[in-house]
Amino acid sequence: MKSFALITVILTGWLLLSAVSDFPSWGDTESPANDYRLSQHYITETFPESSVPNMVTAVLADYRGYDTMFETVVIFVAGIAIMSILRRKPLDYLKDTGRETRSYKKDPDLIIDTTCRLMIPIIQLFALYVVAHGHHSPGGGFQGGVIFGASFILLALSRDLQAAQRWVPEKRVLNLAGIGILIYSGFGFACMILGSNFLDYEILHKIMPATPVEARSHSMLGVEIGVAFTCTAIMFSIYSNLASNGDMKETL
Amino acid sequence: MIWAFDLITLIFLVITAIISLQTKDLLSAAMIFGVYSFLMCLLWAGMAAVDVAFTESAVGAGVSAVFLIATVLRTTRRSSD
Amino acid sequence: MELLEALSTKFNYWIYIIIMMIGLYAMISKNNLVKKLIGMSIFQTAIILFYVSIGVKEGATIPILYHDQVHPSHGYSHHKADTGHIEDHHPSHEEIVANLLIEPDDFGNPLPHVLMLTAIVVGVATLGVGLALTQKIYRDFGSIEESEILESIKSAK
Amino acid sequence: MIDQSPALILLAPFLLAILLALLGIKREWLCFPLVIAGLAISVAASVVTLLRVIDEGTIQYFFGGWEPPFGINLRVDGLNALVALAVSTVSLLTAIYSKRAVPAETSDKVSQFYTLYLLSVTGLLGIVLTGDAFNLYVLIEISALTSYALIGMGSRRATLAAYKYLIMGTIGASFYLLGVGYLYIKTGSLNMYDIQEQIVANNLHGSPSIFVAFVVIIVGVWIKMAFFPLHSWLPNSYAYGPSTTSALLGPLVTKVMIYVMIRMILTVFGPEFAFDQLDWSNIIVWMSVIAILAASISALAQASLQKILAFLIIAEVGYMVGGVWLADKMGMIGSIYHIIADAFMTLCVFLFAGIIFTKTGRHDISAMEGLFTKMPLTMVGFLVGAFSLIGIPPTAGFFSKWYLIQGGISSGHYEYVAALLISSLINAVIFFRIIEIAYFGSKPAEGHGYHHNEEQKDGTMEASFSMLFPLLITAAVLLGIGLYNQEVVEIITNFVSQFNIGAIIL
Repeated sequence: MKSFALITVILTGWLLLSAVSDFPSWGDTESPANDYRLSQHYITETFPESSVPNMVTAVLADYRGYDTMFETVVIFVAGIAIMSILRRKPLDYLKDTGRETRSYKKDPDLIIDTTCRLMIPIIQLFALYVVAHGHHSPGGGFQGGVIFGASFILLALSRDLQAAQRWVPEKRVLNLAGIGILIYSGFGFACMILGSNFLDYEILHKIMPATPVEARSHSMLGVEIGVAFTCTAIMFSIYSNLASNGDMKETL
Repeated sequence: MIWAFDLITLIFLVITAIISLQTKDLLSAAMIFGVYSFLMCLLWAGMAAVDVAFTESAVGAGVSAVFLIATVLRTTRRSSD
Repeated sequence: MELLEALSTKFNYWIYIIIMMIGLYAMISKNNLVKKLIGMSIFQTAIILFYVSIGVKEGATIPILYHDQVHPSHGYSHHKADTGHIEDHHPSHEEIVANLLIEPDDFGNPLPHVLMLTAIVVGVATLGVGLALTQKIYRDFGSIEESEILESIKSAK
Repeated sequence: MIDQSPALILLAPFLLAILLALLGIKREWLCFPLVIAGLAISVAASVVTLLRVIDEGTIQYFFGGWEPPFGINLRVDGLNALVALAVSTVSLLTAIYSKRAVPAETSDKVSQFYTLYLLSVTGLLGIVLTGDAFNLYVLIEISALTSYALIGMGSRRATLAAYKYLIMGTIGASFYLLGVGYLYIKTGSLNMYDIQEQIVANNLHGSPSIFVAFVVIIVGVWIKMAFFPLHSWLPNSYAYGPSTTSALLGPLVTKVMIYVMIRMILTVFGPEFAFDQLDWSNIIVWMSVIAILAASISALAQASLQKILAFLIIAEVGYMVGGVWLADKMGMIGSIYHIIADAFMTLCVFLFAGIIFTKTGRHDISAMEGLFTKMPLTMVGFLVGAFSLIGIPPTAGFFSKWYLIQGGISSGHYEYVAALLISSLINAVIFFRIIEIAYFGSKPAEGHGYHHNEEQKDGTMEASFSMLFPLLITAAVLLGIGLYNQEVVEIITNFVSQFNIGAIIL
């Protein structure tokens, strides 16, 4: 196996390297990728067309919004996939409404507990800032969602899984993730119902108090919030499934 | 971007990649993989790809490493290669 | 020094491909299931690195417009304040656009960044599913070494 | 609303998947109607789109209202429209079959199973319809991630198979991504048609980057479609996963990947580059000959029905890869026709295998003793599928092989023709062995015991309507596209004749 792998890797590497001399030199502003009208358009026309200064956010949520919708779906699929592969107990917890009576609480360490108490609200505030300010600075729904999810992971690490699940109960996770995608595709379907193409936000100025250009910018914010919902929920769900080996009882 | 900084980071990247794949203890492999992701994130920040670097620092160095550690602690730390 | 300069324009690609191949080798040859997944992540991040470097421009900044470019109102209001008129003039979008001057070479190419955000997400999703499968395999077979699992399947027959 | 038809093909299952995830957990009875509704809208939209394509020619749909290359578009021509219709129909039929099978096999996870099922179909339809090279990668990953989970929900062995599939599938998809990167660095574009225009305009056909991009993309797609030396992930994945999973993925994943290969060759790189400039036809046709023979012989050696079918899929992949690389118009038409025919014939036999498994709980061939008397209607459906795989007229399988053989003869690749005939012979041996057991095999003795709850008063144990109905519809479709092969081939010919295939040889 090892020698076979080595031969494959050397062949592939040689093949890939054979084209390097053909590449434009590193950082060349005249290279096809940087000089082509596609990249030029994204740099110069983004602000006039959508009034968003961060080009990455604009391209992500508007020009290639269809891609980003499926990026969110990838996250969602991963969450459901991991739940369906690993989850042990039948999902009857969704049917009974009684509170969880089991307790697996470990003794909280004073230093860790206090630090996390201080840190978690700040992390969450920062996550919200990242989501809301994604138009003007690096960030956006995905990054903010991951950071928000990470704050719950930190809670679960510092206390135990139950403590975190009081904030994000398992039954709410899937709903939250689904609602996130529904928000995203809702913007798309709203455009369709108003008579335009899927995700063509411009038409939404009919139902928004905004000019067509502003409608694009506002819809992007809405879409990013949807992405953030899904990411928060799924990141925590993946962690809780992996850390408890699928039974949601004990954490690490 | 300063090429010397670039080169040093890249060399460290190769080293961390090899160490993380060669070490027998999976927990340290996961930790070194976090270091690898963080170096990657530095490199991207240097290439003016701030959004990508931001994502990688949250996802690669943060969440991915936590997932790996969770799995290692739930299975076994021992690895034959 | 010039030789070094010439070399520095291409050496990046060489190292990217070396990292890719390290990851690919681990994916094919490693026996441990977690190690394979680490190799997979290394392979994918190396591809992402390759893409991001396509969009690099020498001397360009991050692909976000400068604050002064999109909020020229600050400049105006200072002038007005000097002359005694306190006027809260926010220029409309059309006015800003009319005065906007963007030199494409000043900003990095945003497209590879967008693509790679998606690729990072796909990478973490695949890693998560792979780890979940690994845990399930460990639960079923009691091992995460491929050779031991195959042996236990053979002996079960 | 007519304008929106291409987008609705994949947005309908997508929206209903999300609704199902939200509503279906507490209300399990809601899952099945939602799945059927989503896929039925998808089939209707595909029919409308196909009719529009026949009427108006190529249709474009711009997401976000941005014209390519700035935005992402769907670009539907004769090839897409046909494959999309086949994909949505196959998934609808499998969904009907799954009504009984899914609650039985994945009892506590029905809503998750169906959510993943619909998203998998969304991914496959997206691959077929999209006109953007990077978007294709994202959708490949969606359909792949859902497949890993759908397979991993099966037995103990299925988890390991899913892991292996994950590693191989990720290598394949990453290769594809790398290839797109090599294209992007030279052309600066991501839209498939725009890449082609840029390659031609800048005269990049001789560039090593384009060559590497071509090799890497094709190898990546070969891994995903289980072309012979790279097939190791497929047999176990389809044999050990839940039966609905194999009935969905078995017919669709490999065919959609062959579609991607054809799309890459014809649209992105151009047949002049792929066939004339590279001139690899001989090597790849020989590789496909080896693939066909090796896979057929492996199928002969298997005892479990699911494994036989899995190896037959690999052999069929060899047919189509070979047919494409014949570099001949007839071969290309045969390959495209075979994508559609093969989707339905594989579905037919996988549905049969699923029915046998739910009825007897066994996978091996001996489970089929005396089935002709016990399940006559099921066997009729199976016979049509088996005849089609063997290539007996008037089923679709005969006509697709007919075109492939014509292509092989006119391009002078007689080894390919011989491989096709030998493989048909092996298929005949395999299926007549099954038919023999089912027809002449000993009458089920009373002591067997695994079925007596099922047996009805008149001694038959016919499958339930929800399982039998899709099987018989599939059989009817096979006969239909066989009898109306002229009409189907006309659409394909209109598509293929845009391209300059096989000009050098003539």
